[in-house]
Amino acid sequence: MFENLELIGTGFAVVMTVLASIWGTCALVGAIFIRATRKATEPVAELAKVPPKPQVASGVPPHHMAAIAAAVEEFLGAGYRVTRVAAPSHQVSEWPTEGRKETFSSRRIRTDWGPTRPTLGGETPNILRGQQK
Amino acid sequence: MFENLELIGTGFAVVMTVLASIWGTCALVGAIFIRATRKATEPVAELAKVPPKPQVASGVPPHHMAAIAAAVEEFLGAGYRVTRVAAPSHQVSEWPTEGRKETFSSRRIRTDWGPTRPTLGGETPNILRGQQK
Amino acid sequence: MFENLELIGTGFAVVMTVLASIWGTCALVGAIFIRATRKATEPVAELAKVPPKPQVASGVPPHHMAAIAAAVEEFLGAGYRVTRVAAPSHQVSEWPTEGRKETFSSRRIRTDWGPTRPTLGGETPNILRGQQK
Amino acid sequence: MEGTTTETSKLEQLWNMTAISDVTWQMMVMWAVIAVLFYLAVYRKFEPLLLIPIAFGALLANLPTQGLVNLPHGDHAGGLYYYISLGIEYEIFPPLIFLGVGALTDFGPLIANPRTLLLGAAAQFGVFATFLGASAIGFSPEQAAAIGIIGGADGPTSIFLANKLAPELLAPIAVAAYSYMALVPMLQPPVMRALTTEAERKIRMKSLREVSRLEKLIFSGMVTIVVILLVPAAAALIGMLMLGNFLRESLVADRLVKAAQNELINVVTIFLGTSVGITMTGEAFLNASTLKILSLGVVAFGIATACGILMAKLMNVFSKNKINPLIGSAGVSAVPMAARVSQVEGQRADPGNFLLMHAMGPNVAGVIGTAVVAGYFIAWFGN
Amino acid sequence: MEGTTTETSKLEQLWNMTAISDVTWQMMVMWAVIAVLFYLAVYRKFEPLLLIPIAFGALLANLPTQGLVNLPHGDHAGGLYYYISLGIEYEIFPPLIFLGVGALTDFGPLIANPRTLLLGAAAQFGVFATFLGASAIGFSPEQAAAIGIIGGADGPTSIFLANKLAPELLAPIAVAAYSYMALVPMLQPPVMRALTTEAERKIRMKSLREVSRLEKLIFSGMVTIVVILLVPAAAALIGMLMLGNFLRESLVADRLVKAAQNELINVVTIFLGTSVGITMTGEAFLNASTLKILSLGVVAFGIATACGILMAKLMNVFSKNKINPLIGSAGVSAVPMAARVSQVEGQRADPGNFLLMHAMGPNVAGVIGTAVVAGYFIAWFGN
Amino acid sequence: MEGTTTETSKLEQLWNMTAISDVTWQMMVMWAVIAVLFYLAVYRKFEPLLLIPIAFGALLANLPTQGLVNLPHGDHAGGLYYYISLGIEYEIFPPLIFLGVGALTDFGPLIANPRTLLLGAAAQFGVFATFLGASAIGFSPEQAAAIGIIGGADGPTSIFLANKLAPELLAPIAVAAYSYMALVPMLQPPVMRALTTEAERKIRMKSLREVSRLEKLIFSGMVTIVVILLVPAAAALIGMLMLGNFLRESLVADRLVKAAQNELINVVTIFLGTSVGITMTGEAFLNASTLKILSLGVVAFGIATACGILMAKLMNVFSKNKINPLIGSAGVSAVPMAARVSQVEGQRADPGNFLLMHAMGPNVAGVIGTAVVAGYFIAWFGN
Ligand code: NA
Ligand code: NA
Ligand code: NA
Repeated sequence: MFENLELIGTGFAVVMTVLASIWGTCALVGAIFIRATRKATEPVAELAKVPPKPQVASGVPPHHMAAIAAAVEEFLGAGYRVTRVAAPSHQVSEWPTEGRKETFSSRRIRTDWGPTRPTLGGETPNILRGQQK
Repeated sequence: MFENLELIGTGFAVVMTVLASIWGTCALVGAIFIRATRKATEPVAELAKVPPKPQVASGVPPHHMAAIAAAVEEFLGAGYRVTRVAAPSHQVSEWPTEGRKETFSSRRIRTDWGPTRPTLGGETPNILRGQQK
Repeated sequence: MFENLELIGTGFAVVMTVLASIWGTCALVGAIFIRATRKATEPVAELAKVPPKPQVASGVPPHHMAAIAAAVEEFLGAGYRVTRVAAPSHQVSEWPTEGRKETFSSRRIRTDWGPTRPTLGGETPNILRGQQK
Repeated sequence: MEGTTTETSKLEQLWNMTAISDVTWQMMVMWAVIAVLFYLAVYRKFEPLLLIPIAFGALLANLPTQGLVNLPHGDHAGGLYYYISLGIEYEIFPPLIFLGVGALTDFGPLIANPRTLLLGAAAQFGVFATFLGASAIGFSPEQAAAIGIIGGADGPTSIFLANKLAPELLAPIAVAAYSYMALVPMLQPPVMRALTTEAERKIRMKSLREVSRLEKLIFSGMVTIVVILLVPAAAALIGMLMLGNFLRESLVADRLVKAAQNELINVVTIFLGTSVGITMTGEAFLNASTLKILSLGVVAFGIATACGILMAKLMNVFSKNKINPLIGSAGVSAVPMAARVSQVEGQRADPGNFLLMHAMGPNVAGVIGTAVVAGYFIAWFGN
Repeated sequence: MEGTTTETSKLEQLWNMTAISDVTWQMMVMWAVIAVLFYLAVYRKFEPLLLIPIAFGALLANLPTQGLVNLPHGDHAGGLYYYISLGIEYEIFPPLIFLGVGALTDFGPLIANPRTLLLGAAAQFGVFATFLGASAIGFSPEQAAAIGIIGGADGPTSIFLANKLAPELLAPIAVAAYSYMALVPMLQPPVMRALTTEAERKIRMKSLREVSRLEKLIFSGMVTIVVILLVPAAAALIGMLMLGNFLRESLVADRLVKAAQNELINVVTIFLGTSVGITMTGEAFLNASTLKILSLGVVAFGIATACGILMAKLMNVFSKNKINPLIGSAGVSAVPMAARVSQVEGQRADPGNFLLMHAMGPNVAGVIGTAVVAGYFIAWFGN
Repeated sequence: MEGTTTETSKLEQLWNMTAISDVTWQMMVMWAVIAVLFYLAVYRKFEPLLLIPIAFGALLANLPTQGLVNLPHGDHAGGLYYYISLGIEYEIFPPLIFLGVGALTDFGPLIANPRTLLLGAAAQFGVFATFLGASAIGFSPEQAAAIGIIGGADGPTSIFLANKLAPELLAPIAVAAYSYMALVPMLQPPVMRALTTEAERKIRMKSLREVSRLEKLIFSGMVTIVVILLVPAAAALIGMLMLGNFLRESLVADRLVKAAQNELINVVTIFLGTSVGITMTGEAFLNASTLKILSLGVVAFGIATACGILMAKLMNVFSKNKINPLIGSAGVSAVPMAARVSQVEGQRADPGNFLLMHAMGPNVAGVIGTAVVAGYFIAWFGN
């Protein structure tokens, strides 16, 4: 029983120590980042008195959102609401195979519908190129 | 040879026995279900004399289907037919990681297009939040 | 050192030999294919004097492309360009499981939106068929 | 290798490095066989997902490779396929394929019309008849059993049983099983037409009732229990099949169902196919046994088809709700090809007749039936 | 097996082939238990992704199977689950699950408000209290530790530790861990309401600052270093968790993140679940220990919840920025269910209060905390 | 551990539990190295899919972990990476990566203009020159071979060969290979400009003919046969590469192609990268050898680039259809980066010149060439 209490005492101390250490380090790192952010934004704050030029909003502009929502309502009726308009999160990496895929995926075709990518010249390509045996 | 005939005789008997057992059990279970379904639908049948209130149809309503088909035809020409309008079959489970995904997928962003989900307040969020540096 | 030079000499010779062998075989096979293609196209060349009947263009017709691009511009503004219109590359194989999937995927449903595939008769099916316990 | 070797010995060594001298006539014959398999798989679409890996594995097996199939010795690692083939030797791949098959299969039509289980059972007679024939022409009982199972038209089950009872015949049995499964649309119709009358082919069956989620879940569990109680040696195949199916029908484990249907089954198929192919060396394949196995395979399919149809006709004698005997042939499994053949033949007799869903019942029953037969053989031969 | 056996012995052999005589009453009781688990998983959606495989594995364990779990002997291969279960025995599956969990977890809320790490630490007291209780009622220290970790509400960690310290209790511990994780929305609210005042439940917390990519990457590396330096035995779990998270937050390894989040975690989950279930034989499960473990599990959850809340109240004594004590309960992990419970309880007191993101901090801290405790136990018991 | 231990010894034990005292200066130096690798991978996007796992593995290797890399002993399981690393030790991971690479590669441009195979062959001279240099500065022949292959710019091949010939140098070789592959856009252009005239850089090549499915399939099979006959030790790499490519070009095995391109390659990449990284302990990495290897790696890339270009110029002497020598540099592989460099340099001289598809020929030829060299080394050293 004493053995067990010792195990518990040290154990709980260990957990608190570890997580408190992470807290400490995290707070330290965070402080540095917060200060860096503040420095970066302060000059901006001064400039803010000058009316800022209208920025190109990152993200889907609100009026597009409205347009999309209206179109959806038109189609599916009033009961449906647009809850999310999202861009795919895909980020192409520089990995060789990823590049290969990007470069060559045009070779895998579905022969009865359309080209898998447009050609540089803009004309509709012969999608059966090289596939008709 | 006798040995082989014995193997075949018992073997075929085993297969028939096993599948007949499944048949039997299956028929038994099925009978219970059929009776339960019948009981459940009978009162409904009596009520059916009263004209039922128009139900919200589950599924894509036929006139939407028609609209979608017309739009497709407009775009792609008369040769194309809409053969399937489907909802994704995804069902979110309560599994922790699934929940994590749902909650946090907004963090993985593609910084040059749009927000991965709208904010609660409705304004277009700054999608570069926390990613610039 | 002599040992190493020998290794290098033979090694580079091996590489050149192997890839040159592939070159040779490849050129040989290629020549056969090129000749076969030429034979196949020559009669066509003669017939080409007769004005060919307008073909159904494989791929997305250019005016559809234009329509799609216009629609996208309407929606998202002039800054967006359509860079790719592609058909999925999926090709259904005859493998049993692939067939099973095709045949039975209708059973996996999302019960609150719509049918996963239309019925043969054309009416909106009861998508809860068999799922309401 | 330090300096003392002479120029001559080095050149010899260089020549020995190449393996042209190791090419045998058997290898070259096999290259032709492999070319035929590639043609069938790619241009005739004979089960390409398995025949291409098998044929490519066979190509590797019939080249004088190094470091691809050798056993490990001392500190040296074994070849790549020494390790990958353990998935067959340890009987891991076929049950994993069955996990995916279960996740892809809907047993609804079978549950709605459980009588059709008997059709799936009857088709297994083809397995036993072929077993008899194989024994008669000199195969050992174990080999004959592995050959007979070709008539069950279930690739993973055939590979599973062949590995257990007659690993030396693994390659020809797998090739026969997958080739004939692909040939079902050609092999079955003559038998079907010979054994049925025009009137029988026109029988319309009443439409199937709906089956609820709970009933499907009970079915999964019940089949697991019944089959394992009666034929415990079928546990690995039936257990995995029904695990996949239970996950599927639960409707609450979509992530796992998709993993079983796609990731798992696709990766395992590549490994399974190439592992089978790599056993297909000239010495193992180019002999009378292979020809005999290929012949017996056709016989097996034919008898299985006939027995399914005859059982349907027999059941019609005792039953009010008549069964269209054309769905009996679907009992051989080869899911879903055999069911499609029933549909096509049915519409040939009566264009308004839709037999597909009715044929799916015996079709999936055949999968269970063949797994039962495999378990029975394993138990019988005391493995 | 050549001809000399008599008809009688063959029939006997046939009967012996079936396994009906091998069914024990424990098996039949277990079938009922399994039916309950299936019901909870499918219809009550208690962590179905794990409970369905566990329950199906248990079904296989409680049938007289052949060739499914047997050891290899001589030339004969082992059963399918002899091989798959090696993933648990060799402690491979839980870290792989953690790789996926790391790829799915956003530590942003924790980094923005690192104080909440203490809430995740406090909740681990439930583990130690349960350890004490389990020791008191007769479990060995190793067993008690494995039981206590149920209070950490982390399935993979529980399985990892149980396999190491008390493999004989693996099944009941896993079942208790996943069941109670699913029961968090029922178990926690009474404790939460009992320990907080209306005013405390209405505390609004100031919104979290944004955390940059670099800060998240530093966090991943820093946690790896700190935890492994202080508790090296937690290396496998924390290392994989943070590898997955680093890949995720790097934003340049999308292919790998998706593989960790989907392919890997889904396939491993099927194998992990069934491997756990297959240890759930009647003899191992139907005894007093299981009932005790299930009871201790509830206690563990209750104490962990209480300690998280009390720590939040304690921190409020010393701090200006008050913490809503309702987020303390999220320190038990059970991500993200416990955080949702905090949100729901918070809105019950003040409908305009959004605690979810604040509760995610202690929630993910609890995952780290439980892994630390597991490492501590492993080190203590000298494994 | 029962009661008799004193308080002091317990505290000592507690301290011993932590591993702060086990931190060595080498570890701390390695942390800085790892931070640089992370920076390069995440912010400079140097092959992040492999460098992040490698660097994270190195972090784990340079922390005093327990239960992560230890060998199994007695009943105790080995560490997680003891098992995962078997995939490298048994030479399983690199061929599986090559399976995926084959499924992602289109050999069409090479088949349309097979002369460019010679460019891919010429670039391998960089491997041999570096071998000579490495021998000269004191590496053993086996080590020199493993170092030389860095010049082949194929990560999986480098890891495959290093594991076989010089496992003690695995980590620096892998790091050098992937780092320099990422540096191709910086390393190659100066060499390219120095060795070509303005007129040469402006050469326009005639457009490539179309290549049919059948021709591509024949190419896959033919390369397999030719390479294995001449260099049987390259069987595992070339066999898997061409299996993947055959599946791809068959157009009838889409499921399998996708599995090879995604599921398989992604999961294996995580395991391969971390397994390589975990060999990167301070003792193994912080020594003169590593610096020498990194230097030799640059030399290898430079010579390979130069040889490719010079071979193109040599071929122009004998040929009517002139080759733009800028595509010669693509022979080092580093697919498709080196081909893009050719394209960019070509457009710098003549904005209307499109060299990309022409450069893909030598680019993929370089992959085959390096695998051949690896096989040659393995055969030479009698492994
Ligand atoms: Na069958
Ligand atoms: Na926890
Ligand atoms: Na190369």
